[in-house]
Amino acid sequence: MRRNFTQTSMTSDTKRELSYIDAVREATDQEMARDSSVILFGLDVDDPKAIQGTTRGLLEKFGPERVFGTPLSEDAMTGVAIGAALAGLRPVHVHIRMDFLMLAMNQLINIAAKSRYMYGGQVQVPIVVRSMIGKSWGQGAQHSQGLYSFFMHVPGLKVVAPTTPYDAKGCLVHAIRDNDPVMYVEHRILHFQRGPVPETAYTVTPGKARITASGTDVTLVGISYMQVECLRARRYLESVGIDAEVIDPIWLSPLDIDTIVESVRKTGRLCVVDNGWVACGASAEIVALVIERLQQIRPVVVRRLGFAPVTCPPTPILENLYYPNASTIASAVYDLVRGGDNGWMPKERLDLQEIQFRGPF
Amino acid sequence: MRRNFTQTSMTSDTKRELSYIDAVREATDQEMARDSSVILFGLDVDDPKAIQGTTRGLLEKFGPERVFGTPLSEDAMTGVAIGAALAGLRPVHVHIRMDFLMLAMNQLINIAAKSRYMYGGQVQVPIVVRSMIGKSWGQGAQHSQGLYSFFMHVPGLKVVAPTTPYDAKGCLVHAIRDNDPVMYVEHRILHFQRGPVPETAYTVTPGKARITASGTDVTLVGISYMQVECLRARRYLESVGIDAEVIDPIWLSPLDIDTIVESVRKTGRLCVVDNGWVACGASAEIVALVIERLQQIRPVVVRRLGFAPVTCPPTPILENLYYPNASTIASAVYDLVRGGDNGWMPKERLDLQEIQFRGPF
Amino acid sequence: MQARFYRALYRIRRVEEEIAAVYPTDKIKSPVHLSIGQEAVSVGVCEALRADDVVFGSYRSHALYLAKGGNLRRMIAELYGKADGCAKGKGGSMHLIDIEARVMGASAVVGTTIPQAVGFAYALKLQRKDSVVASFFGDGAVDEGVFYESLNFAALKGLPIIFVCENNRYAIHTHQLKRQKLDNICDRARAHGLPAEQIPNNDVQGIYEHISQSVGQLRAGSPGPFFFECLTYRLKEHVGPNDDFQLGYRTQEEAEAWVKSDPIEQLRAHLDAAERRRIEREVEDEIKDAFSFAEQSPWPHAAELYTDVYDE
Amino acid sequence: MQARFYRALYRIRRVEEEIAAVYPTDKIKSPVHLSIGQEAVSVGVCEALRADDVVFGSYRSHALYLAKGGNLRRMIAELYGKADGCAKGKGGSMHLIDIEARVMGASAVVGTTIPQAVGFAYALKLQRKDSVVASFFGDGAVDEGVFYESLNFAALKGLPIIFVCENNRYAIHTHQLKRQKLDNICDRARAHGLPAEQIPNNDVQGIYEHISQSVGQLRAGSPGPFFFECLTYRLKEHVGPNDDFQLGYRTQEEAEAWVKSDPIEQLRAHLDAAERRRIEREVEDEIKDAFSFAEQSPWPHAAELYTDVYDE
Ligand SMILES: Cc1ncc(C[n+]2csc(CCOP(=O)(O)OP(=O)(O)O)c2C)c(N)n1
Ligand SMILES: Cc1ncc(C[n+]2csc(CCOP(=O)(O)OP(=O)(O)O)c2C)c(N)n1
Ligand SMILES: [Mg+2]
Ligand SMILES: [Mg+2]
Repeated sequence: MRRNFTQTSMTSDTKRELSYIDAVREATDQEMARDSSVILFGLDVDDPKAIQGTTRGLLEKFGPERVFGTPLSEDAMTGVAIGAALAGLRPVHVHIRMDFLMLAMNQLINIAAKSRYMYGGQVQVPIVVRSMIGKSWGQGAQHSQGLYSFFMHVPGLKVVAPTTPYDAKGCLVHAIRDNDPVMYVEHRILHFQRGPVPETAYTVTPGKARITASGTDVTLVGISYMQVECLRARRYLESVGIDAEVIDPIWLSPLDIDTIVESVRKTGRLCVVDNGWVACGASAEIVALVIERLQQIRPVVVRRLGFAPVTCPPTPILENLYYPNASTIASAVYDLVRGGDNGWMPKERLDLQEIQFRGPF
Repeated sequence: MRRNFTQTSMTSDTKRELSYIDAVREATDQEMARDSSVILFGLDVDDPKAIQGTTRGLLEKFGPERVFGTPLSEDAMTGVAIGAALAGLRPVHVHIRMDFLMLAMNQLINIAAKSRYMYGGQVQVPIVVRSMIGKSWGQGAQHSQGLYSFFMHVPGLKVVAPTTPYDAKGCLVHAIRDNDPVMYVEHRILHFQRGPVPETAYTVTPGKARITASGTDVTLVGISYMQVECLRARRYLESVGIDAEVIDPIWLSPLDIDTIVESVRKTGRLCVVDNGWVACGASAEIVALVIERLQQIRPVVVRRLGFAPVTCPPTPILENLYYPNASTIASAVYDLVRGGDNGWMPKERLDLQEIQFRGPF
Repeated sequence: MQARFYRALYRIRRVEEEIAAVYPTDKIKSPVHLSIGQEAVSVGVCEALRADDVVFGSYRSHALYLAKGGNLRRMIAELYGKADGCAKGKGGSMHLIDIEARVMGASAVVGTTIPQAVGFAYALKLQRKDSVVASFFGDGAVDEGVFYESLNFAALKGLPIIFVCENNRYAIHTHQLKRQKLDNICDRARAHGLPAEQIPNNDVQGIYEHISQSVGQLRAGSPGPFFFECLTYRLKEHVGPNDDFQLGYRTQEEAEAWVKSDPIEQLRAHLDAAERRRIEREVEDEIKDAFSFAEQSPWPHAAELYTDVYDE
Repeated sequence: MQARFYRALYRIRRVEEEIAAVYPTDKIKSPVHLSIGQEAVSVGVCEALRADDVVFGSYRSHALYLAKGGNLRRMIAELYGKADGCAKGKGGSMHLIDIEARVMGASAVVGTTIPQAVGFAYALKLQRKDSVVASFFGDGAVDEGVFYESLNFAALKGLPIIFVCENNRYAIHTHQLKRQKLDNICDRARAHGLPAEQIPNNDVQGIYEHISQSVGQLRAGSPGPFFFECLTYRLKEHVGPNDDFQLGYRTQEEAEAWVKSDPIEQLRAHLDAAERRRIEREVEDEIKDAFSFAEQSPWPHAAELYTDVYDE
C-alpha cells in the first residue's frame, strides 16, 4: 500500500518547480483539455483574482459554458453539480472557504454521498468539491475551519487534503477522473508552497499515504497544513536526538491506515496533528484505528494535537495559541518519547519560519 | 463525576411510569409554564400528530405565539431561533428527522456555536434543537442518520442523546435552562420506551454519564438507541458467564469520560456501540480518550461497533445487517473478552425482543 | 388522446389502490406517499414529453414514475424491498428511479431534487441535446430557499427545464397559507424572470397543452425555463394507505369538489364502453402481473449491503 | 438635520480613511471591508431609528456600527485585535457588536444575519416592545435561499422589521446581472408580500424619510415587514484599503458619477462654514483619540483563548 515517493513519475521531470496554486491550475487545465465533460464553476472562478490564481486563464481557454462564476447559492449550485454529473458531466465546484460548505451539507450528505447506493448502483456522482481552509490575518471564526471529518464520517464521499504541489496536481487529476464525489481540501497557506511538479498529467491515487520523512522513535501524522509544521517539528526533535517518522495521509477517505500502522509497529509511538478540532476528528479516527490494529500486538502510546477546543480568534496573540505549530508539536512529541511532562520547548528557528502570508485575505 | 441513579429525585416518585414521548412533552410543558421566555416551534409541532405526541396540547395551553408550526425553511428558522435567543427568548426548535439538520448547518456551526465567543462573551444563544433519528420501516438513506458527531466536533455546542423517559425529561429540562445551544437527539424507537418519571421538574445535568448495569469483565458504552441493545446484549453475555458493565453517556458534549475511564480501568476492555457511523464518530472519540487516559497505566482492548459503513438500505433484509443488535454486540464482546474469533452468536430471545414498531413512519 | 389519458390515469390510480389494499399485510415495509387524486399532473406533463426527456420528483413520485414510463414490476418490487426492485431494494418508495425511462431520481428531503434537475438541464444545453427536463415538487418545496436559488440560476442561464409545482395546498397537515403569506407561487417564479402560469383543477388536457407548447419552444431552441403551478388534491393521508379526514386539518367537503371533478370519471364518460373495458382489463392484468412479480422476486443477497457505496 | 447627516457621514468617511491610511503598517491584522461610498445608507436608516431599535449587518458594517452609535474606540481596538475591542479581539472587523447601541451582530458568511434579525423581531413582537429591527445586507445576499426563507417568515408573521438591501451592484467582482437575471430585487420582496421600494443614488434624506415613515407605522402597531433597496456604490476594493479599478471588472467612469453625487460633498455645500469646521474638528479629535486608544490598549491575556466558548 505504501507509496514510494522516488518511484513515482517524479523522476520523469524533477527540475520544474511550481507553486501549489499553479499545480491546481495545471491539473484543471489538463483535465479540461483532455475531457470535454469536465466543467468548472463556483463563486468568482471567473473573476480577476481567479481564486488566488488557481482558475486563471481557464475561462479564456474553455469558454463561459465550461467555466463560470455563480450566484451566491451554495446549496443549489451543489445540487446543480450533482445533476450535471448525473447527466454525464464532471463538475469541479469551487468554494473560497470550507466554512461555506455548511450551506451545501444537505446536497453533499443527503444526495451526493447516497445517490449511487440509494439508486441501486445505477447512477454515479463524479463531482469534485474544492474548498479552502483559511488561516491568519484575522480570518477568525468563520473563515478558518477544517471540517473534513464531517465528510470522512459519511460513506459515499472521498476526501483528500494534498499538502505539496506534487500531490495537489496528482490528487486533483485523480479526483476529476474519479467516479465518486471527492471533497478536495486546500489550505490558504499551502497555496504558497513551491515544489517539483511534472508537466505531464499523473495521478496520486486514493488510499495511499506517503512517508515524507523516515524515522524510528515516533510516528508523526500531519494532516493538511499541519504536515508542514510536523516536518519542521522533526527538525527541532533531531536537535535533541529524537528521530521522528513523518507521514502525510494525503487521502483521508479512503484512509491508508496500513502505512501508519506499519510505522507505529516500528516506533511504538503515534502523534497525530490535525488541522482541525480533535473531538470526533481525523485524529480520533486514526488513533482508534491504530489501536484496534496493534492492541495485543505491541504497546503503543498516542497523542492527538489540533485546534484548541474553542472558536478561532482573529487577534494574532490568541490565534498563535489556537494552532499547533512546530514548537508545540516538538514539545508534545518530546514528552511522548521521553515520558512525563518535561516542559521542553525549542526556540523558533528563523530558517524554519513559515512562508510569510500577508492579508487582507 | 459519576451519577448514582438511585440518589436522584427518582426516589421522590418511582411509581409513575411515562413513555419517552410523554416525558418530552411534560418537560416542555413544565418549562414553558415556568418561564414565559420559552417558545416552541418547528414543522408540524402544531399539527394533529404533534410530533408523535411530544408537543400535544401545548398550542392550546400556551397559544400560537409561543407554539407554532413553520414553513419548510430549516435554514432560516434556525437563524430565527438564534435571533430570538439573542433577544432573550429560549426557543426549542423541533425537527422530525436529524437528516434535515443538514439544511441548518450554516446557522448551527457558523453562528450558534460561535456567537458567544466571536462577540467576546457579550451574547448567548440558549436554543434547544430537538431532532429525531429514524429507524426501520423503510426509513432508508435520508431518514435514518445519527449525525451528532458533527456537533460533538464543534466547540460551542452541547449534545445530549437521552435513552430513557427519565433522562428524556431531565435532560430536556436542563437543555431549556442551559445558556448554550443544545442539540437534543431523540430516536424514534426510544419514543416507545416506558419508564419511571417524577412529576416534578428535575434536571439531568451535562457531563454526567450513568452506569446502567455494573459488571467486571468488559465496559459496554451504548449511545442513543444502542443503549437498549447493549442492555440486551448484557443478558446474552450473562448466559455465557461474561459480566458486562453498561454505561450510558447521556451527554455526548460535554462528555463524562471519567466514568467510562474508571470502568475500563476496572474491566480493561471497552466496546463502544454507536447509533451512527464509526469513522470520526462518537465511538472514535471515546476510544481515543480512554486510550490517552489509560495508556501506560493498564493494558486495554477496545472495539467499536456502529452502522455498517454504507448508506442505510430500506429493505428489511439488508437493514437488519446494517445496524448492530444485541446478538451481534454480544458476539463481538464475547470475542473481545475471550480473545480470538469464536464465531459465537446468541439465539434471539423473544423476551428480549425490541418494542415492535410498525410504520408507515 | 383521451384514451391515452384515461389509460394512464386509470393505471396509476389502480396501482396505488392496490398498494393501499396490500399495505395492511405489511408486505410493503416502506412508507408510501400515495398520489391518488394528483395523477392528472404527472400524466398531463409526461404525455407531452419525449422518451428522452428527463424528470425528477419527490418522495411522492409513484404517479410521476409510472406516467413517464417507469417499469411497474420493478416499482412494486422496490416497495416490497426485493432484489428486482428498480433500486434493488436499496431505495424504497421514496427513491424511485428508472434510467431507461429517464426518471432520474426522487428524494425524501423536500426540494432537494430541484437543483439536480437544473444541473441536468445545464448539461443537456452544454451537450447540445434537444431533450428537456421537468422538475416536480410540491407547494411545500416553495418554502425552501433552494427553490429560489434554483429558479434564479435556471433563469439566469436560460435552461431547458420546466418547473412543475404540484400544489395540493398542504405540506403534511399544514395549509399553504399557514406557510406562505400569499397564494401567489407563480408571482414568486415571475420575480425570478420565469414565465409562469397556474393551471387549475387537475385539468389534464390543459396541462398537456401548456407543457406541449413550452416543450416545443424549448426544442426550437428558445431559452427556458418555464414554470407551472398545477392545482391538485391529495385524497389519501400524507403517508400511508388511509383517509385522514378524521384528523380535522381539512374537511370532507373540501375533498368532495375534487372527487366530483376527478378527471378519471370525466374521461370515462367520454370513452366508448368497449375500448374502456379493454383498457381496464389490460391494466388489471398488468397490475396482477406486477404484484406477483414482486412476490416472487427474491430478497437481495446479504452481500448487497456493501456494494454500490463507491465505484467498484 | 443636515448638520446631523453631515457629521455622521463625514465621521464614518474619515474613520475609514484613517483605517485605510493605517492599514499598510499592518497594525490592523484583519481584513477590512470598507464602506467608503456607502455611508449614506447606514446613516439615512439609523438616523430614523431609536436607540433601542436593533440592527444586524454583514462583514461590511463599519458604517452601520458607527451610524447606530457603536463605540468608535472599541471598534478601532477590535480591528487592532486588542483587549478593549468591542469583541475583546475575538471578533475582528467582520463581527462588530455593541450591545448598548443595539448593534447585535455582523457575520462573515453572506446572508446569515438576515434570519437572526427576523428572529429578534419575532421576540420583540412577542415581548410587546415597540422597538424595531433593521436588517442590512448586500445585493449578493439576495442570491442566497435564506434571504427568501427569511422574508417569507417575516411577512407571514407581520414582524416589526425593515429589510435594507445595500445594492452596490457587485458581489466581490461579480455584477448583479451576472448573478440575477433581472434587476428587480424589490419585485422579489413584493412576491413574498412585502411592500418594497427602491431608493436611488445614496439619497440620505430620502432614505431617512422612507425609514422614518415605516418605523412610525410599525411603532403604531401596524404589521411589518418593510423592504428597501438602497442603490449605493463601493468606492474601494471589496476587501482592503485600495482602489481596484485596475482589475477591470468595473470602470473608473462608473465610479465618477457616484463621486460627483457624493452626499458628503453635497451637504458640505449647504452647511455654514463655521459649523462645518467645528463638526470636522470634533470628528478629527475623536478619531485621533480612538486610534491612540487602540494603540494603547493591551493585547488580550492568553487565558482569553479558552473563555467565552460556553457559559461559565
Ligand atoms: C427538508 C425537509 N423538511 C421536512 C420534511 C418532512 N416532510 C416530509 S413531506 C413534507 C411536506 C411536503 O409538502 P409538499 O412539498 O407540498 O409535498 P406533498 O407532500 O404535498 O406532495 C414534510 C414537511 C422533509 N422530508 N424534508
Ligand atoms: C455564503 C458565502 N458565500 C461566499 C462568500 C464569499 N464572499 C464574501 S463577500 C462576498 C460578496 C457579497 O456581496 P454583497 O452581498 O453584495 O455584499 P458587498 O460586499 O457588496 O457589501 C462573497 C461572495 C461568503 N462570505 N459567504
Ligand atoms: Mg403539498
Ligand atoms: Mg454588493
